[in-house]
Amino acid sequence: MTVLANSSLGKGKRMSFDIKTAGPAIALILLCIIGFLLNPAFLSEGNLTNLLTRSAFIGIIAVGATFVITAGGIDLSVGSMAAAIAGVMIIIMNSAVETLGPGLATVLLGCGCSIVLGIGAGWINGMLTTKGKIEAFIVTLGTMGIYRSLVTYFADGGTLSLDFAIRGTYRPVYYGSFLGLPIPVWVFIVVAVLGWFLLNRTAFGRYCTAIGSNEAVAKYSAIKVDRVKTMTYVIQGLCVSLATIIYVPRLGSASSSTGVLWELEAIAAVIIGGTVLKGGYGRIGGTILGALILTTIGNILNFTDLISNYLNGTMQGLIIIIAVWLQRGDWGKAKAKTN
Amino acid sequence: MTVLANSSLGKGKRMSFDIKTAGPAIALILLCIIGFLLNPAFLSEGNLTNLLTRSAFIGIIAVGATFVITAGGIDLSVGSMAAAIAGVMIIIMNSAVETLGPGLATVLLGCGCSIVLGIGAGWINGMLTTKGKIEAFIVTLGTMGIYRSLVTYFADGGTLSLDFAIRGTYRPVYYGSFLGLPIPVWVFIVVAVLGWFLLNRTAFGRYCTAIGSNEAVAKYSAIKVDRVKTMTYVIQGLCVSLATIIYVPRLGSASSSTGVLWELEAIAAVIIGGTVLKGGYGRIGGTILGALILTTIGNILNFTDLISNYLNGTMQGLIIIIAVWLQRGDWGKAKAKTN
Amino acid sequence: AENIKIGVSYPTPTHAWAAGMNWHAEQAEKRLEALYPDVDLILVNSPDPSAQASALEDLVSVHKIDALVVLPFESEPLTDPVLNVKNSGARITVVDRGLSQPGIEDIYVAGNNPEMGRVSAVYMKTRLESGDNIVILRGIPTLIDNERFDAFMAEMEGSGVNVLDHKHANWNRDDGFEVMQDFLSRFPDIDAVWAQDDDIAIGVVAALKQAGRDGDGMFVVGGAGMKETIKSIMDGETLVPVDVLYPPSMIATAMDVTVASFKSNGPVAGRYILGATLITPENAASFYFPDSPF
Amino acid sequence: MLDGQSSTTLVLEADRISKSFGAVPVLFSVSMGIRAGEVHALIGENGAGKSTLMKVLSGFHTPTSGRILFDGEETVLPPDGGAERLGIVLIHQELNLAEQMTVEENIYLGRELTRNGVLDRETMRNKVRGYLDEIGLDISTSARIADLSIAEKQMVEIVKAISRNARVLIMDEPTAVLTEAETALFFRQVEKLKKTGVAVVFVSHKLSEVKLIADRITILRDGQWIGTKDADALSPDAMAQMMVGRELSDLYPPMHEVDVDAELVLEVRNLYSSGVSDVSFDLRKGEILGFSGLIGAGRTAVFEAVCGLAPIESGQVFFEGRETRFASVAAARDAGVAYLTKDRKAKGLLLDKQMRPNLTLFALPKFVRRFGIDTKAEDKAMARAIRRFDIRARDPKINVGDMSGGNQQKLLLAKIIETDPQVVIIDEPTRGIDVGTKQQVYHFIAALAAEGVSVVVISSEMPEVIGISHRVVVMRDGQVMGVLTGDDINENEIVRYAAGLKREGRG
Ligand SMILES: Nc1ncnc2c1ncn2[C@@H]1O[C@H](COP(=O)(O)OP(=O)(O)OP(=O)(O)O)[C@@H](O)[C@H]1O
Ligand SMILES: Nc1ncnc2c1ncn2[C@@H]1O[C@H](COP(=O)(O)OP(=O)(O)OP(=O)(O)O)[C@@H](O)[C@H]1O
Ligand SMILES: [Mg+2]
Ligand SMILES: [Mg+2]
Repeated sequence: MTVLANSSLGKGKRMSFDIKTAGPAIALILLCIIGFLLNPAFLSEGNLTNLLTRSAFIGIIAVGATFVITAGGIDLSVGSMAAAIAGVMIIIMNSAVETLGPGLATVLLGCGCSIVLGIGAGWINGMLTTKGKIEAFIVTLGTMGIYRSLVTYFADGGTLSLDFAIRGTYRPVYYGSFLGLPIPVWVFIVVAVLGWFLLNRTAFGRYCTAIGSNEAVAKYSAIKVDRVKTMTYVIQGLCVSLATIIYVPRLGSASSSTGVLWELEAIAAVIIGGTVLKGGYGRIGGTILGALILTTIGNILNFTDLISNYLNGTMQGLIIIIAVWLQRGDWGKAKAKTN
Repeated sequence: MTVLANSSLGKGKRMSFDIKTAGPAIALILLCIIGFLLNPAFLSEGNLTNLLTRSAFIGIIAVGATFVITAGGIDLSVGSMAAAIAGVMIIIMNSAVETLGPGLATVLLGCGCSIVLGIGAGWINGMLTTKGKIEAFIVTLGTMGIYRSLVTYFADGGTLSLDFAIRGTYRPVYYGSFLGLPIPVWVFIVVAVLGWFLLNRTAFGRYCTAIGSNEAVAKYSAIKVDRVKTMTYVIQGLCVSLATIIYVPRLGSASSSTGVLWELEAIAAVIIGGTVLKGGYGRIGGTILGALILTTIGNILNFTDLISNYLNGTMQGLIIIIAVWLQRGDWGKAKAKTN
Repeated sequence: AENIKIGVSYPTPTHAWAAGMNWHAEQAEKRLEALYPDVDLILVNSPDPSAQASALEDLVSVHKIDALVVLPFESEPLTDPVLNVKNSGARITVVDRGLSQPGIEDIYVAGNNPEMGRVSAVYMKTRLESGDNIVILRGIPTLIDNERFDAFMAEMEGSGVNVLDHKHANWNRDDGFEVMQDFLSRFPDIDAVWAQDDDIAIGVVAALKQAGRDGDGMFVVGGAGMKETIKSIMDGETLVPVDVLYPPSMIATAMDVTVASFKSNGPVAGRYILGATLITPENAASFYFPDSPF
Repeated sequence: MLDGQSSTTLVLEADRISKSFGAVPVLFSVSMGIRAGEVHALIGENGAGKSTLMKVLSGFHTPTSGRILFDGEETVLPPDGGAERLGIVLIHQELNLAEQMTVEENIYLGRELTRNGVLDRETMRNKVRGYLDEIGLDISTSARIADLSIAEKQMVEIVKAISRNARVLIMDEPTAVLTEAETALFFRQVEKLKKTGVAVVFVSHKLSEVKLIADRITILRDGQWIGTKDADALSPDAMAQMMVGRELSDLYPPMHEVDVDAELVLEVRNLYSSGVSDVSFDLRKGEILGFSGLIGAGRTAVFEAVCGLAPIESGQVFFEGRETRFASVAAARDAGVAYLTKDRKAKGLLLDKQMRPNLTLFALPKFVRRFGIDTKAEDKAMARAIRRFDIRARDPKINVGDMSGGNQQKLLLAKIIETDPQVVIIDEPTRGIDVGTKQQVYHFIAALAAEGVSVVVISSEMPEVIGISHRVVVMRDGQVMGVLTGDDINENEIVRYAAGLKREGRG
C-alpha cells in the first residue's frame, strides 16, 4: 500500500515534469502555426533559415547565461560586451590587414582576440563577484556601462567598420552554408550540444546546479564555489565572443548601438526555457527553445501589418507572458500545489 | 590569548556591521568631496537643489522597488510604467481641460488617474506573479514591453504634450518650493519616511522580509504570502505614479523615451543601498542614499570636461562598482571569514 | 496588372523627429496606394541595426519586394544587408544616411547633416561676438551627431566665440534639461546654447526658465523643424528665434520618387539632397504641418 | 575481529579544544578521543556545544585553541568538508542537501564518478540504488530532495555519509527525525560499519538509543567536558543526571483526566486530502490527543489540511461545534488553531533573522499598536519565552540559524504558543530537545491542557506519545487504524495498529 502511494506520487511528478519540459516546445509550435496562418511564406525554407540564423546570436549567448543563472548569478553585461569585443576585433583586423593581408590569417587573429577578450571579460565579472564579493547584478551593471562606453569611445561616437578587403574572406562565416545549413546555425548547434553536455553530463554542471541550489551545501561538499562561479562567467564570456565572431561578418561593423538589450533577451530566453532565475535548476534545451521563441515572435510581427508597428512591443510582451504561462503546464492543477 | 582573539573578532563583526550600514553614506560623501574638488560650484545651493530634485524620481521609484526586492521579487516594468502613466495623464488632462477648465480640478483629475493606473499596473504585475505563478522577471519584462509600446502608440511615436493652459496650474508641483525645498524633494522625503516606517515598523514590512527570507516559513506563519507579494507590487506602482505626478509638470510631455532604463537605475539604487537582491533584507535608508549616489555620479560628470564624453559610462560603471565594494566594508578581513 | 511591392524600412520612432518621419511615411503610403491600386507599400520599423537587417531579409524572403526604400539605422552595418536586397533584384532607394559603399542605391534622398551644423553656426556668428560663451548639447553619440558637431565647430573656428563645453543630451528632453541645469550651475556666463535638436531645446528652455536665466539676449538654437518650435518662431518667440530644418518628410519624398520610378516614363534615378534651411519668422509658415506629430 | 588493536588506537582526537564565536565562548578545553571500530556517543544539553565540537572535529570550524590529532599526529583539518578526503565525514545537524537536486546527485555531490570526464551516471545510479535498498529506503534515485519528507531526507543524508568510505563518521542527531523502525534499520548499518573498523561518533538526545548502540559515551555540559564513560557503566538515568547536573524527577507529568463531558473543540469527519483518506476523529477541550504511526502515515497531512495549509478534497471539519474550513493559516490562527511544523529549518524559522522577529512572526497582529509594531511588547514576549522555554542563546543577537538545534526547537514552540491558541497541534514537539528540557516541555503541554487548551501531539517517539496523551490515534497510509484509550495505550498495541496488523471497526 505504501509502495503504491509512493509510485503513484512518483508518476504524477514525472508527468508534470514532462509537460514542464515540453512547455517551451508547445509554445514554439503554436507560434509557428500562427505564423503560417498569417502568411504561408513563414514556413518557406528561406524564412526558416533566416529564423535559425538570427536565433544563433541570442541563442549562443543564452547558453552561457544558462550556466551563470543556474549557478545563482546574473550577467547584465553581455550585450555591451559583445559590442566592445566586436569593436576591438574590427580595430585589430583593420590594422592587421596591412601586415597580414586580408586573408584567413587576419580573420583568425580577429577571432582569437575575440575569444581572449570574451574569456577575460567573463573572468573579470567572475572575480569581482566572487573575490570582490560584490553582487553580480551590480558588477555586471557596472561592466555593462563600461563596455558600452568603451565601444563608443573606440568608435569616436560613430561606427567602427571592417575593412572591405577583409569582408570577402570573413563573409562566409555568416553568409556561408554547410550541408544546407548556414554556418551560424552550425555554431549554435555545436555550442548548444556542448553546453548541454557540460551542464548535464559533467561534474562541473552538477556543481553549477548545486551552487545555485544552496551555496552552503556546495561549499560543504568541498566544491570550490568561487572557482566554479567564476568559470560560469568565463563560459558566458566565451559564448559572447563566439556570438560576436559570427555577428561581425553580418554587418561588418560595431557601434554603441550594437547588442543593446541583448542581455535582457538572453535572460528572457533562459527563463522562458524553464531555468529558474534564482538558480539551482538549468535547462539548456529550454534555453534554445526560448531563443527560438523570441526570434520567432519578432519574425511573425514582420509578417503582418495587422498590428500597428507601435504595438509590436505589446504583442511581444503578451506573447512572452503567455508562452511562460503555457509552459508552467499546471493549469487547473493549482489544488495539488501545496505539496 | 583566546579571549583576546575573541574580543577583537567580535568587535570586528560589530564594526563591519556599522560600516555596512554607513557604507553608502561614506560613498556619497566621497563623491561630494570629489565633486567639490572638481568644481566648487558643485556645492552651490542651486546645484544641490537640482541634485535632490532629480534624485526624487528615481528615489521614489526605488523606495517601491525596495519592497518588491525585499519580498523576493523584481519589477522591470517601472520605467515604461512611468512613461505610460505620464502619457495617459496628459491625454486625460488635455481632454478634461475642455470640460473642467485648466484649473486645479483638471490637475487633480490627472493625478487621481495616475494613482489609479499605478495601483492597477502594480496589481496586474502582482497577480500575474502570484496567482499566475509566472516568474516576476518574465511578467515585468513583458509588461515593460507592453507599457513602452502603448505610450509609443498613444503618442503616435512622437511626444504627448500637456496643454499649455494646464501647465501654469501644474507647474509649481515641480518648480515650486516650500520652506526652501522644492516640492519634489518634499514628496521624496514623505515617501521615504512612510516607506521606512512601513518596512521597519509595521507588520507588513516584517511580512515582506519574512517572505523574501523564506516563503515556506512565511506561509506556515500565517502570512498571506500571495497577498503581501501583490501588495509590494501595488506599492511599487503607487510609487511610480507619484514619481510620474512630479515628473509630468517638469517638461509637460511624455514620449517613448520617457523613463528608459529607470528600472535598472531604481534596482541599482536599491542594491547600492544594501538591500539584498535575492530578498529577505531591505533598507529604505540605503535606497535613498543609493538614489542620491547615482544622481550625483551623473551630476559630477557634467561638471568636468576632464573625461571624454564617450567615457561617461565607464566612469559611471567604475564608480558604482567601487561604491558597492566600499560599502561591503570588510576589506582585508577575508581571513576572518571562515568563522 | 501585377502588383508592385515596395518595402519601406526605417528605425522605430523613439523620438519626435522619427515619429514625424513615420507620420509622413504613413501619409505617403495611404496617398500612393490610393493613387495606384497596383502598388503595395509595406512599412516596417526596427528597433536596432540587426533587427533592421532581419527585417530586410524578411521583406525579401516573405514579401518578395520589387523595390526597397530604406532609412538605415546606421550606414556601416546595413550596407551588406541592403546589398543583399539589391542582389535579389529589387531597386534600392536610400534615405538620409548613405551606405558606406557607393553605387548600391538607385536613388538617394537625404537631408544634410554637416550643413545643418554649418547653418546653425553661421546664425550663431551673426548674433555673437568674439569673447561670447556658448555651450553645446549634442545628440546620441553617432555619426550624424559627429557630422553636425564637426561642421558646427569648423564654421565657428576663428570667430572668437568660446565653446565652454559640450555634452551628450541624446536628443532627449529630460537629458537636455538635466545637462543644461548642470551647465548653468557650472558656468555663470552663457550667451547662447546650441541644442542641435528641438527636443533637447525644449529641455534647455525649461532649465533656463527655472534658473531665471532666460533673459538678456540669451538664445537657443535647436534643429529639425518640430511643429511647436516652428509655431513659436511664427509667434515671434525670442528665446528660440530660429530653427534649422532637417525635414522628416524626406521619407515621403523618397517613396514618391521610388513609385515614380515604376510609373513615370522619364528617368528618376539620382540624388536628391534636401537643404538645411534656416527657418525664421519670415519663412516659418511654409514649414508648419499642424497634423504631424512632429 | 581487529579488536585488541583497533579498540585502543585513537583515529581522531580532540586535545583541549576551545572555541568561541566572536566574544562568546562555546567550548572550554574539551578533550575527546575516538577509537577505530567504536561507536562513541556525545550527549549533553541543548547548547552544550556538541554540534560545535563535531564541526571542529571535521574541519568546518577552526578551534580557537587546542589541537586535533589525526592518527596520532597533530593536524590542521582542511575547511569546508575537505576533511572528507582524509576519511572524516560529518552529517550536519541541519540538513545539508541541495533541495532542487536529485537523490543521486546529492549523494555523489563533490565526488562524482566520471569516466573520461563524463559523468558515469549508470554506475552512480546503480550504487545509490544499492545503498537505498540496503537501508530499506523506498524512494527513486531521481526523486528531487524537495519532494521528500523530512525523514526521507535524513535517510538520504545517512546514505550519503555511509557511501563515502569514511574512517570516522560523525553524525549530529541523525535519528532525531526517525521513527524507531527506521532507527533500527539505521543501527544495522552502523553495526556493519563498526565491524569494518569505522569510528562512528554520534550525537543524540534519545538516551535509550545511546544505551543501545554506543560503546563509549562522552558528556558535555555548558561547553565543558564532564566525562567519558563506557556505555555499560551508565544507565539512561545516570546519563541524564550527568548531562543536566541534577537528578531528574519523573519525565512525564501526572496525567489530569479529561472531563468526558467536556465540549468537543475539533471534530473531523471523513476527511480526504492528498495523502489522507477518510480520516475522522475528535478532540475535546483540555485533551491531549496523541497521533502515532510510521513515517508518511499522513499525520502531518491531516493537520495541514485542517489548518488551511493544504486543500481539503472532501469531508467536514467542525470547530467549536460549527462547520469550518479554514481558508488560510491566518484564518486558523485567528480562530485559535495553531500548527507547529516538524520541519523547523525549512518551514519553521527564518534562519537569517534574530530570535525576536521569529518569535513574534506568527502572532504579529497581536503586537500591532496603532499601525506600528510594539517593540516593547515584543521584548517582553521575548523575555517571557526565554524564561518559559529555557531558551539558551549565549548571544541574544545571534541569527537563529546559528543557535543550537534544541534551542531553535524551543523558540519554535514559543512562537506558536505566542498566539494563545485554543487548539495547538505540535508536530514532533521534542525533536532535538535534551531530556531536561523535554521534561519541561511535557509539563508545559500538560499545563496547557489543564488550562483547557486542547493539544494534538504528533510524535514518532512512542514513549512520548504514551507518556503524555489521553488518547492516541494511530494512522497508517493516510487512514486512521484505531484510537487507543486508557490501558490500551502501550507500545505493543500502537505497533500492531501502525503496522497494519490490527484495525478498528468503524464506529
Ligand atoms: N556560528 C555561530 N555563531 C555564534 N554562535 C554559535 C554559532 N554556532 C553555534 N553557536 C552557539 O554555540 C552554542 C553551542 O551550540 P551547539 O550547536 O554546539 O549546541 P549543541 O550542543 O549541538 O545543542 P543541541 O543539542 O541543541 O543541538 C550555542 O549557544 C550556539 O548559539
Ligand atoms: N498520494 C499522495 N499525494 C501527494 N502527497 C502525498 C501522498 N501521500 C502522501 N503524501 C505526502 O507524503 C508526506 C507524508 O505524509 P506525512 O508527513 O503527513 O506523514 P507523517 O505521518 O506525518 O510522517 P512523519 O513521521 O514524517 O511526520 C506528506 O507530505 C504528504 O502530503
Ligand atoms: Mg546540535
Ligand atoms: Mg508528520
